Amino acid sequence: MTTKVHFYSYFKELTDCAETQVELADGSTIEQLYTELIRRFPKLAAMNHSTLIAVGVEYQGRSYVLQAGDEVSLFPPVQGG
Amino acid sequence: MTTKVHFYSYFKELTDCAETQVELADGSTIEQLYTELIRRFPKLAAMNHSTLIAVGVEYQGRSYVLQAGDEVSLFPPVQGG
Amino acid sequence: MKRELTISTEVIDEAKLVAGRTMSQGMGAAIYFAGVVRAAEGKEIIKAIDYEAFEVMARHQFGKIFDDVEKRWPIESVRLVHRIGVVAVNEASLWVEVIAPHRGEAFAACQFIIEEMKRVVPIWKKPVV
Amino acid sequence: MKRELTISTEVIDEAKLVAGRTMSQGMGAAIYFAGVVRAAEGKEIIKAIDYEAFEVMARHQFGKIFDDVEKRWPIESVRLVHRIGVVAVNEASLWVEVIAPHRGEAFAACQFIIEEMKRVVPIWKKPVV
Repeated sequence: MTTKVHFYSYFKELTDCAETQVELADGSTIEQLYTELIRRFPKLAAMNHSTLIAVGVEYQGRSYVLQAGDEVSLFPPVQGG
Repeated sequence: MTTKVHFYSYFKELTDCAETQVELADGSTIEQLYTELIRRFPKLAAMNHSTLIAVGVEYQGRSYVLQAGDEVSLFPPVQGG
Repeated sequence: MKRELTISTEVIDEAKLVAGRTMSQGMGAAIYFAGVVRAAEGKEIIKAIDYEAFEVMARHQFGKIFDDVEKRWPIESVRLVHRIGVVAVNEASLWVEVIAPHRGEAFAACQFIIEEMKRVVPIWKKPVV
Repeated sequence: MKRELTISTEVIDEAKLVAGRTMSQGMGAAIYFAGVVRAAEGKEIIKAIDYEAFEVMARHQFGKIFDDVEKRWPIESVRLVHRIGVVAVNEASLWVEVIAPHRGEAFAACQFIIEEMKRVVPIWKKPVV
């Protein structure tokens, strides 16, 4: 299963990347995706506790099981206003 | 001592009067003025607990001792906005 | 703290007031409250409210409220307009602007001004049926 | 509840937005909040803030906040404008209007919208020095 991942705000600078794709076994969770992303982009590791994760337009927790076609977004705390 | 008294809002209708003058002994309090006003305008009596009293532009209590030249205003609870 | 108080029979031109805002570069929040005459006062349907003010005392009491605001919060500016005379349904009788560094104090000060006004400023309403 | 959400790079014309207000005859309170870019972010002096949004998610999350507002308070209308891109110091990045029968619910809903926005709506700031 291929999962598309988007980065926002300074996560794009940490990863030098706005968008990437990760190959995962069916039934993988966001936690597993996140582990792979940290391997690929080690600077994300320091942000572990302040990383927000959405699937599509909804926030999801680390135990969420990814479905085919899910687009995942990773970003730091929001700051609108 | 002559004290000028102003009425506002529906107190003008209760008294049929916007302004009156009361002759009082020197050293009289607002309480004494109020007693005289109720004698003159009996409909004010029913408003006793919701009457606000100002001397000039400041609120004053019933024990305030009136000075020569004081102008007193009586009115119901305020309702700005 | 800058303060501007208007008590007037003229229609409150909110758009013009907003367009005339000045705000220094340290300020981050502007709050506006417009109080508008409603068609129903209790169960009665009304056409307007006739506002009466004991104006010299109203100005003095507003001044004391603004003094309190200045003591409590780092507000840069308050502008307040209260209309008197007949104000038709759907027209504003009260307009308040508070400018502050942050929204917390702007909201707090704006609500304080309105609550205090309703407690001490000698202005009264009479429904016009 | 009427709702109008704008996320745009254009300057927020507050006077025009206020002039375009519609309000039914049962409504007595209109609250406005304008969030304005300050010259100092922390100790740094800045020229502007560059706002980035994950727009489709931002619209969805604002929609959920408006749903919550509608459940909690008898609000007639919410209009919200968030500017994105480079917003200069002294310009508004956020504008919120809440129209309600009384001021209590208008103030409460307006503050709730801003607090929830700062918690869940994916918009980020980057200072421009």
